[in-house]
Amino acid sequence: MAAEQLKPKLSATIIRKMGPLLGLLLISLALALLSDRFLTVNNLLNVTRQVSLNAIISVGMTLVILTGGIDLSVGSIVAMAGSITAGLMAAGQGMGTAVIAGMVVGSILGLINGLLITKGKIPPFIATMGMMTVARGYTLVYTEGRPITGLTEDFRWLGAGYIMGIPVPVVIMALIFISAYFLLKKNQLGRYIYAIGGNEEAARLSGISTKKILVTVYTLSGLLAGLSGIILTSRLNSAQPTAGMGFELDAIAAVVLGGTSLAGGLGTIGGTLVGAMIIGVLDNGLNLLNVSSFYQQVAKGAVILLAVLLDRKRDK
Amino acid sequence: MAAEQLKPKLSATIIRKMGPLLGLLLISLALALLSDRFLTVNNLLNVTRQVSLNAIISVGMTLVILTGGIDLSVGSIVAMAGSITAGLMAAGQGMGTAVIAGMVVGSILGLINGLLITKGKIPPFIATMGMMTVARGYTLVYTEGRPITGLTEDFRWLGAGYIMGIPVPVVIMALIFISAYFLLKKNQLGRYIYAIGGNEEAARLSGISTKKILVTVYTLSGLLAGLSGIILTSRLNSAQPTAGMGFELDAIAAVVLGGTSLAGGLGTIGGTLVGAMIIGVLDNGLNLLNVSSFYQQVAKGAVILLAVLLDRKRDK
Amino acid sequence: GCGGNQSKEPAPAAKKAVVGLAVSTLNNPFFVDLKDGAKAAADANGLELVVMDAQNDASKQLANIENLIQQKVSVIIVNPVDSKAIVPAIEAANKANIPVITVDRGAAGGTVVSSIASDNVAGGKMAGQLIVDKLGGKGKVVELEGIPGTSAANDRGKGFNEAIKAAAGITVVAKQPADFDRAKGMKVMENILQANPEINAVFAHNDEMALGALEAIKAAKRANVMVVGFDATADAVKAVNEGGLAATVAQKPKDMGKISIETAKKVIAKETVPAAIPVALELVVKK
Amino acid sequence: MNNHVLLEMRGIIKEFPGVKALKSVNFSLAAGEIHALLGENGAGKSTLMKILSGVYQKDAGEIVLNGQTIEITGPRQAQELGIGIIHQELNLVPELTVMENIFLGREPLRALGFVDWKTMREQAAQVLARLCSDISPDTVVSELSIGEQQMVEIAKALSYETKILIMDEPTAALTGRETEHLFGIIRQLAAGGVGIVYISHRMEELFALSSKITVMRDGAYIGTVNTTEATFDQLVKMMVGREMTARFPKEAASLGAEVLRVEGLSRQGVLDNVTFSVHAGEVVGVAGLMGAGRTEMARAVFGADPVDSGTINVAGKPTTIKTPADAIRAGIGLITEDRKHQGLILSLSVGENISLAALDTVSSQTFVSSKAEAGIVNSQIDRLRIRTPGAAALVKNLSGGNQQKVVIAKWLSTSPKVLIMDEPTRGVDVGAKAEIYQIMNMLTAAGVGILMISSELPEVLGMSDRVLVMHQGRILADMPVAVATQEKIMAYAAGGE
Ligand SMILES: Nc1ncnc2c1ncn2[C@@H]1O[C@H](COP(=O)(O)OP(=O)(O)OP(=O)(O)O)[C@@H](O)[C@H]1O
Ligand SMILES: Nc1ncnc2c1ncn2[C@@H]1O[C@H](COP(=O)(O)OP(=O)(O)OP(=O)(O)O)[C@@H](O)[C@H]1O
Ligand SMILES: O[C@@H]1[C@H](O)[C@H](O)CO[C@H]1O
Ligand SMILES: [Mg+2]
Ligand SMILES: [Mg+2]
Repeated sequence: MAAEQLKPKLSATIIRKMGPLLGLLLISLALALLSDRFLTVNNLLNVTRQVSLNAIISVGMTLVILTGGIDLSVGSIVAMAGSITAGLMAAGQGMGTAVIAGMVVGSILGLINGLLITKGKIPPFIATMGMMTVARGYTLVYTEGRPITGLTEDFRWLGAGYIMGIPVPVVIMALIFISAYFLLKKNQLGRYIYAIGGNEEAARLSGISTKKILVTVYTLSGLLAGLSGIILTSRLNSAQPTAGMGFELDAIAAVVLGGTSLAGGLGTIGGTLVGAMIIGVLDNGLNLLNVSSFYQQVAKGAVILLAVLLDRKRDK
Repeated sequence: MAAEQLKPKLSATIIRKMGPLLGLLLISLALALLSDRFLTVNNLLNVTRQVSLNAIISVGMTLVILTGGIDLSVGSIVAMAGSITAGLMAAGQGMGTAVIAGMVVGSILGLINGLLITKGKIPPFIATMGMMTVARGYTLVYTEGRPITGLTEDFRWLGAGYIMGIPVPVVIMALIFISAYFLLKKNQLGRYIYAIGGNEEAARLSGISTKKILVTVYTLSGLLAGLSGIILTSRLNSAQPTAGMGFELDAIAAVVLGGTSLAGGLGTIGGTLVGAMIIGVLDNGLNLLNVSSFYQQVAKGAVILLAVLLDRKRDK
Repeated sequence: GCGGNQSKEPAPAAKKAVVGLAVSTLNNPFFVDLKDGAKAAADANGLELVVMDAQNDASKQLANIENLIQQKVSVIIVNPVDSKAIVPAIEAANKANIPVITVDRGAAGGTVVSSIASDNVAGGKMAGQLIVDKLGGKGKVVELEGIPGTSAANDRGKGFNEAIKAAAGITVVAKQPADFDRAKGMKVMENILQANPEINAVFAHNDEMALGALEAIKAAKRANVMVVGFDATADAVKAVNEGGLAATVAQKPKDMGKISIETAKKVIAKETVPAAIPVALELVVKK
Repeated sequence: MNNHVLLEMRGIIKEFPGVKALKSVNFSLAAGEIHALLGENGAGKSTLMKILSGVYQKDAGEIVLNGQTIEITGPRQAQELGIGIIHQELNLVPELTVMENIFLGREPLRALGFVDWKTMREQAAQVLARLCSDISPDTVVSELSIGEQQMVEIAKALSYETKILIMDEPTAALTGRETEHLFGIIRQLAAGGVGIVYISHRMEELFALSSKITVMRDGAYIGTVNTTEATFDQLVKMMVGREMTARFPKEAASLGAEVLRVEGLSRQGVLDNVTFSVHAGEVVGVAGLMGAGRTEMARAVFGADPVDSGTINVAGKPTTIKTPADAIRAGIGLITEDRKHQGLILSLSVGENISLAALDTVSSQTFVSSKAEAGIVNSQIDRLRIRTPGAAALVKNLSGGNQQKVVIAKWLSTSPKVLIMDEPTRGVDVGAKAEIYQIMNMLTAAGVGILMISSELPEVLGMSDRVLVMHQGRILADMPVAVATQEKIMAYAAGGE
């Protein structure tokens, strides 16, 4: 009887996990039929490179959401890390120092988020919303509202270079996803992240230092947002004070489209990749089809709602 | 013994409820010392009128957050309701019809949010995020991206008129707060809102039709956002397709600054008024003090964080 | 009762006169230049300048101006988020007897003592005409639009399309918004390049998007695509001189800021000022 | 014998805002001893043990472990000192598997923090086998019944070496068979020198298992007795401070007309053709093993879960019940087995919880009349003798037994014709239990029909007029209490005849 019961459950789980992927395939199929440009190697590489920025942020967002939290500050961290990296290079520092500084800045902002949440007991939504405003304001102060240019030549490689025919940002994204996969699937820290999202009190009573883990997770989210900001700066060959506005919504959408529960405790990193691809493919496709700008927003919102709706319905 | 135990708890509750008010008074005191313009009858009326738009939205947001949900679509509903009201007047309809239509539009969008959440089982964050995008897109389609003017003369009264020396938006805001106070304190619906936010399953098992109540709450939130959009349209004497962007964050901040828990079940409408005033006074004060706009963002974010931080610390 | 007291205070003769500047946004180098021009001129002319940033939100701008009125500034210079939505704010200033000057974008009503502006429709037309001429009246062009619904996007688009329509051989193959943003400009252009194997020219509603598009074109290694921007920011002028951008329409925001302060000074001194001060638009091409 | 003193707690004081939970409590535990902790709801038993296991910090007092004075600062440190605890409330992560829960915080690891799944699975299977449980280590916990989840909690505590094992009402969600297994293991551990603290409101368990009993009342230490020398009445007197009359004060009420008739109720895989009836003034007890489907049946009748087929008659009228609101309108009430998650709104006050299901009766137009509401709330608080500082006190600050009474009060406010009680005395002290039984008498005397699901056979036999026994979603037996015995019920519950 046990085996009998196990089977339908297993296959239900598989379908649940395959849902987002199915959605991605359906959308891609539709786009391939509507535009002969969509299904070219070139365009697929193009989409993946575009997606990589959001996807990298979404990895951090996945960790945060798995703990039952949220990070609204990622967009502002993108801007601040990018600006500081660019500022250092413009001031004559080498690429290495500048890139590391940018990642450190991202990590520190994430760390502050984590401390506000754990030590300050501020709900994540509010803590990171405050950080969003403060970091954006500080970036504007730092850049005086102007883009920063004058970056070193080698720095361009990060956003525009290739490694064996694959765009560098895509390679970076792949490495991050693989690490996150192992972290969540195989590692103790991964267990604790799921445990905190599932039942923080139980995790605490099991002797897990939940605060330390939450701080680590928000720091990682900040670090990855910072990295994404650095790559964006390289892609644009300049740092923009307004970079990253609204990125938090795209990242959250990617995570949720990927099947992760906003309540925490449930979800996979693979789903997030699929979720990010859905958003990227949608943006790309609507551009390729030259859909009027106003209708683009309607379409994007509607498709996201529809995808989540079907996913939830099937679950019932 | 019973009476003995009641006392310390009661006074603790009072301090808890007074916390935000204390914060408001402290900020006001500081501003009064720094600027002689702040504490004038004129300026206080001015601040209150500025606050009224966000405050009206925040009433709906309070109801939503009390149930444990969130409404990110209010800013887009502001724009869509305002545009349709203006569009009807520009097409020759009278103010009455146009205003009612705008409120109906807001309510319908809220209703759809409620149905997506209850029937579609989409988490509120995602459902209202999708609505945010769709409604914004539709508003751009409807207005063709241009502001709508040519409103009737009497319509201006709504945003610019006075009733016995008090600005009309302030009077409307006051009426809404009083109604909401009675709703939450004295009405069955109010009790059910708190119950759902506290424990939705237990509420359902107590015979409460949780879905109906959630739909009502999101509809009310849409209605109030629509009303706020209509008043904004009157204030600007034109409907802006980009109106209301980011309003959701100010409304959420007002609710949380007012002491309402994002987890639901705990909070008061009076707190929300205080929260909205804190934000308004801060905006106004930083303007009066001529703080540079970049630093304003830093300061605003920092003050909000600090206020919530102190509030939570004191709670411990 | 304190409001009455203050108005009875003796006029501070020694105190500098205060001028309010309500800018639509400072997230954009164009307006930062405008503000800097105004600041320098205010310092030079012995005026105190109070700057307010509406962050592209018409309702925030109304609140900003209400707060300037509360401060009883001598003149309000406003760079409207939207020409129509600004009218009630200007009327409120009129009621408070504070003179209003508009800069960069106009106002659709209220009493304005002077408006200092470049004509965005004309600027769009200039850019369109340049593209028509350079392409010899034949070719495929792309239009990158600003934030949907803003007057700058609407007007520049209008002027550009008027110029393009006059040339029968030119077709607009793609017209997509990139929100005045460099990153979006790049992303949207990448996608458009995928969809269109042949593109001869791009007009972007501002330089930020133009520079983003330029990066996309370079990365795609597509030759012979001319890109025209708008604003003549420092980055853009540099790109024009290095041969990246074909041209940009210069709005001279620093001059706008300076002229608006000088006009304000005249207004304070009760001198008469012209109702409209056009700021010359200039096509910046490689020297 | 190795019965040296392991632990001494002296003069422990703990205060919560507004409540003195512990007023200088002493407790000592020897190796190999099974030491029961007894006291009314809210006496401070859990608080004392939470201090020992590092969940709370004491305000004053001394803890001596193996002759050394120590400070316990957190759950991790308590674990390292060899102190294990099974908490009263389930503390599992629903989304994780059984084995992940068992080893949470102590995962067997390989290099770089990578989890050794194989070892984890093997060790989890071993502990579960020791408990004679057939739960698979790979099952996700949210798919288990409460009883099964309780087994996982026990497995978790057994999975590592402890010198002191605290069990705070470990059997509250278990039935006879699992309890027997557990007792075997506890005796085995004690024989191996582990000191065991055992908390339970089931008095017969204490007599069967413990060697010493320490009694607490109102946060104070009352005394310690050897179990063999103690009597039931003596313990109760120490606990409640007064004599108690009967354990099961069942008063036979005169049976009236049928108030509830359920016919052919089925739901794929859960309920199979369930048919029974309850008369006015009757208590129908429902027995069965863990997972027999009793809770599912109650929820189905109440409209909380959908059914595939079946009809329900209330007071002789066919009634369609699709939602709990339908059930309440028809005159049915349901006291759920899980009061924390399904019964109470912890963020609301005692009064607001009591009136929640009956607001219609105290409102005009949807406006709640505070006076009418206070009327029913206060009368319920008096009638059920709920120990609370007042109607405005937050329900989360009451003791378990009093919380249970609040749930009962909520349903009494709706004046039901039929009251379904799912494990109504789970986690409730003897005194409060007797009070709940009195309430049941009061209800039946007033003509209410009661369907009482219970895993405590003495309670089923002591309070029912008729007994149903369920097995795998079916009712296997329906007999008058006069012919029912423990053995007979157990036989049916196991699926036999
Ligand atoms: N976190 C807390 N905050 C406030 N009061 C508390 C808290 N925990 C326990 N109490 C109070 O302390 C007292 C002792 O509670 P405790 O849980 O220790 O009782 P118990 O003996 O375990 O009761 P039960 O048999 O019902 O489990 C009660 O009055 C309870 O309301
Ligand atoms: N959330 C759930 N998910 C999956 N299966 C469940 C769930 N809850 C209960 N079950 C299963 O449904 C069946 C009936 O469980 P139910 O809780 O009704 O039993 P019960 O007789 O009331 O036992 P208990 O004494 O544990 O209350 C069992 O096989 C149980 O494992
Ligand atoms: O004129 C300005 C600039 O071109 C800016 O880039 C966008 O907004 C317009 O109003
Ligand atoms: Mg206890
Ligand atoms: Mg049960």
